[in-house]
Amino acid sequence: MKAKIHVTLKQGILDPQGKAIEHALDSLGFKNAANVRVGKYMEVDVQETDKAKADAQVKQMCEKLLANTIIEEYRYELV
Amino acid sequence: MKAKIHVTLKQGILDPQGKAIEHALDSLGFKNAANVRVGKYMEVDVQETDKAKADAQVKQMCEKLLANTIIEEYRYELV
Amino acid sequence: MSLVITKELIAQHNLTDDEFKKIVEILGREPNLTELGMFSVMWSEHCSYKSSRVHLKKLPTTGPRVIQGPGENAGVVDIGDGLCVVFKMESHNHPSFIEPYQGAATGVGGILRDVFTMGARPIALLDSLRFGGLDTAKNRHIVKGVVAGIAGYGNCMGVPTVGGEVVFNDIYSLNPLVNAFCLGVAQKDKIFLGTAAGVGNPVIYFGSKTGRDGIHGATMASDSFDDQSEKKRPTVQVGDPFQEKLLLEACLELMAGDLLVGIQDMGAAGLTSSSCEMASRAGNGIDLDLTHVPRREPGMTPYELMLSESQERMLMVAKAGKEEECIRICKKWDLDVAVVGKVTGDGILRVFDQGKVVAEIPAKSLADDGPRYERPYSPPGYQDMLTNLNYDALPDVKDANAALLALLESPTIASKRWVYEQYDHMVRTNTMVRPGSDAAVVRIKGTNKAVAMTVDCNSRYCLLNPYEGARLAVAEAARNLACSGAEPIGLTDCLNFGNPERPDIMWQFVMAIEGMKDACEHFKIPIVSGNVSFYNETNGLSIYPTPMLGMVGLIESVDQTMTQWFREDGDDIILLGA
Amino acid sequence: MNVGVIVFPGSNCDHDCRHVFQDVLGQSVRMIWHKETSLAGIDAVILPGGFSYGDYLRTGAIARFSPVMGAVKAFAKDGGAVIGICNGFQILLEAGLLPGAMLRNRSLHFICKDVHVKVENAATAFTEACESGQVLKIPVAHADGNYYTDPVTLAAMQANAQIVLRYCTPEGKVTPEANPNGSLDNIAGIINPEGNVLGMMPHPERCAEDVLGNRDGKLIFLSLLKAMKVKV
Ligand SMILES: Nc1ncnc2c1ncn2[C@@H]1O[C@H](COP(=O)(O)OP(=O)(O)O)[C@@H](O)[C@H]1O
Repeated sequence: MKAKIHVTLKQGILDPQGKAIEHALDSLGFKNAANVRVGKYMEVDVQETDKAKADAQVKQMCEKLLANTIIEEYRYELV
Repeated sequence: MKAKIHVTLKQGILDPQGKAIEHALDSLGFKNAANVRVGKYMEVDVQETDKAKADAQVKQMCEKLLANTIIEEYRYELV
Repeated sequence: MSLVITKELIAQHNLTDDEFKKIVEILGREPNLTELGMFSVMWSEHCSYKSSRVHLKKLPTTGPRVIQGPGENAGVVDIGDGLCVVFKMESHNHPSFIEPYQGAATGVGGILRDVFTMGARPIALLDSLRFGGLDTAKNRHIVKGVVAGIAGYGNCMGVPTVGGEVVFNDIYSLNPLVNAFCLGVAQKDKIFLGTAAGVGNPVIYFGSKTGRDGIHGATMASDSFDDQSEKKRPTVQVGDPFQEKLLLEACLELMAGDLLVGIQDMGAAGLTSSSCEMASRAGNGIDLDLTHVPRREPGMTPYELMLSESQERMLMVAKAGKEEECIRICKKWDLDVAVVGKVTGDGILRVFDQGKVVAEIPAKSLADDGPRYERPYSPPGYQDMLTNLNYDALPDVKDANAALLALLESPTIASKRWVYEQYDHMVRTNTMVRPGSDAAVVRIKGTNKAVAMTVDCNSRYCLLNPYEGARLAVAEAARNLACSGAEPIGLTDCLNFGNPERPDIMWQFVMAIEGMKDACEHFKIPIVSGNVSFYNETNGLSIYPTPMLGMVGLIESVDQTMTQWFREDGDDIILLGA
Repeated sequence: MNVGVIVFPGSNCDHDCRHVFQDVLGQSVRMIWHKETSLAGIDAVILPGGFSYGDYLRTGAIARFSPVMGAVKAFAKDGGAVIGICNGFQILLEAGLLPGAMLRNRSLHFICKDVHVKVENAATAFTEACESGQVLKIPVAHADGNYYTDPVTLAAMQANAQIVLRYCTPEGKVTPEANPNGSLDNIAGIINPEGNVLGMMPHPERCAEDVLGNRDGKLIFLSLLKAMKVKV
């Protein structure tokens, strides 16, 4: 199974990268682009056929390593 | 409208981050995790109600700024 | 797979008909595709110096301090106390134009490897950059990417980037220059060379896995290439400085033991160049078995494996019986490692894949018997006009204050703080004089000495008069060192020019060499390493001749170190010189 | 004193820390490979700067799982002195030995330059050789030094005097302009509530000798020696 994982900064935490991109888009003439948020997208192959097991594993990966839950939140899907 | 944009490395391009994470997952005991690839995930509010127009704009943003099309590819959806 | 080597295929490999004939003569038969690929990279201008070698020979390369001159991965100069400095400069111009961040990053990676393969720990980087004007978004994109790429790689490696140069001129818009200089320190009796001595010794691959990065001639047709070739074969190499940091530490640990006979990094032309050059230097051959080469992707052909330019890889020849120890050290540093061959006595680089011989070429023919050209040269048509410029016809400056301000505002003269603050220029705690003065000064721990380093070239002078321009560049570099309290002890160069097949460009090159030669002889400063980068032109427009120099000076006692700034109110100011 | 300098893959200020303790301060130093699991005989632990695991994913995120970190945690729990500098600070945060997290610098760039920091708490094992309010000039070199924590934790740290160093002007004013990276409350260095674990972004080991033109950083190390009752 493949896990598709999104890790994004929590609401309310300033996103300097997003701000910079927003600014750059603006100066490129994209005046109607706003609220840019930048996060990470990861794909991981999980060699596990049991969906529930795979799910539990991916959740653990996220909690332990892939996201820092002080500043980030995560979500994932398994396909 | 909100654009949800995924930027990922093209096939065959070295992904040092993915490699390091794979290694870390392995030593954390996630032995069945493989082929980790890391990309970016961005959300942009596009103040535009016409879907076709918004689409054209986001495509341009990706081509011009958000993706480095020499080594990266992108996809997006508008919601 | 039998494949007819067509004229088209030969041309796609950038080989001339005569060069191909010479290959057939050497082999006594037609090459197969893998062999053709190997010859094409080794006989390329980049690897063979075919247009420059006859002229480079004129440069003074010896001196009482010189331990190793040109021809190895880097030059080596004695600094006393049983220590030596190892340094070199290298260009990464074209890759940096295509992908500024990765191009510049991998340029830094390459020059670092050149230095640490010799057994030296790198202690300083400098970078010399040429860009088009900042008024276009494209140029700004290149500037940002290149600076971030140099920072990204050097900072992560923990080697300080202590100085450099940035010049803006529209002539570099379509062909920016990214030249990186690296200096390392080693014990004098612990220098490692790229040699495959000792028949029977194991040949060991270590570092990153091999992928399809930067394979030369990606557009080529053959039965194993299909419509998707272009997509499958990215020519852009991505650097992994973390991997290189591990490679550095592993190398130094390997070298500290009594394990190695020779070692070389896989730069341009990867496995091909490292194996044939090491074999050729020792007068030996190598049997190389591709079956064991660590790879990133399935289905790679011998052609791809031999030509891949994947970064952060090395080849070492170990003492027989020491392979286990070598493998243990590589594994400690989480590197891929595999015994991929052994040294043979017959002088042949013989490549096997899955039990079959896929290439069989005399190592020396690949590495050293490439073509040499005495290309015709003559001054360009506009040279007379440049020589006879009438400076008196220029208008007088009316408002000197305004003129000064305008000068100070120009990006070439303005502060480069935006650049060097992105570089870690203090890591390793040796940096005595940081960016901002005439030369960077770095102390040598364990001694009372320091080395000063500078990179210089005024390419406008070189356009006006390549001979004088090059001479002046040597003099400027020497002055920058002298003003820092150092005595110049050695020089490396990175000669950036246009297309050498054009007589006017060749003329610029030959004149610049003459100028460097005369100045180096005058100052008694040997050139111990260097690099030539030709074909710096786009749409027929060549860059200005840019023979970049990296000069190294020795400060015998750290308290003699000087900086360029005024120190205190009331100090006298004295103008020296003519 | 026996100082242990932890070497993670990608650490690159490990030699610098050894140099300061060994060659400048005359202490004995053991380089501790990240796969070791014992800190026996060590009096103080340094987590040096660098790019452990290439800073991939997040700074410090992978290093925190190195085998040695179990021993470091136990050492800290027993009251042992631990200093994390730059990447070492980032690792301490990820490991939960100090509160908070690092975000990208406000400018998004790597920044290497001298900054000024104010000693806000001179009554710690890492600052007792300084005067309260003293301004130190120490270089920073990082891309992720923009410290963040939630308001509750911040208030607690303020109340406990856990904020040890704050970015300031050369005159000692804590202003937004003096903040090089956007760090919350101009935080440059913090300690844990027990006072035995310090994390700081500036590099004191880079300015502890006259030959480098600045000795302000030495005060941090001298403080530690003083706290450990070591004569130099
Ligand atoms: N690309 C660079 N990398 C690092 N330092 C640089 C770079 N460019 C310029 N510098 C530093 O900025 C200072 C001024 O450089 P430059 O403008 O070339 O002055 P000069 O004309 O005195 O050589 C020098 O000390 C130099 O080392």
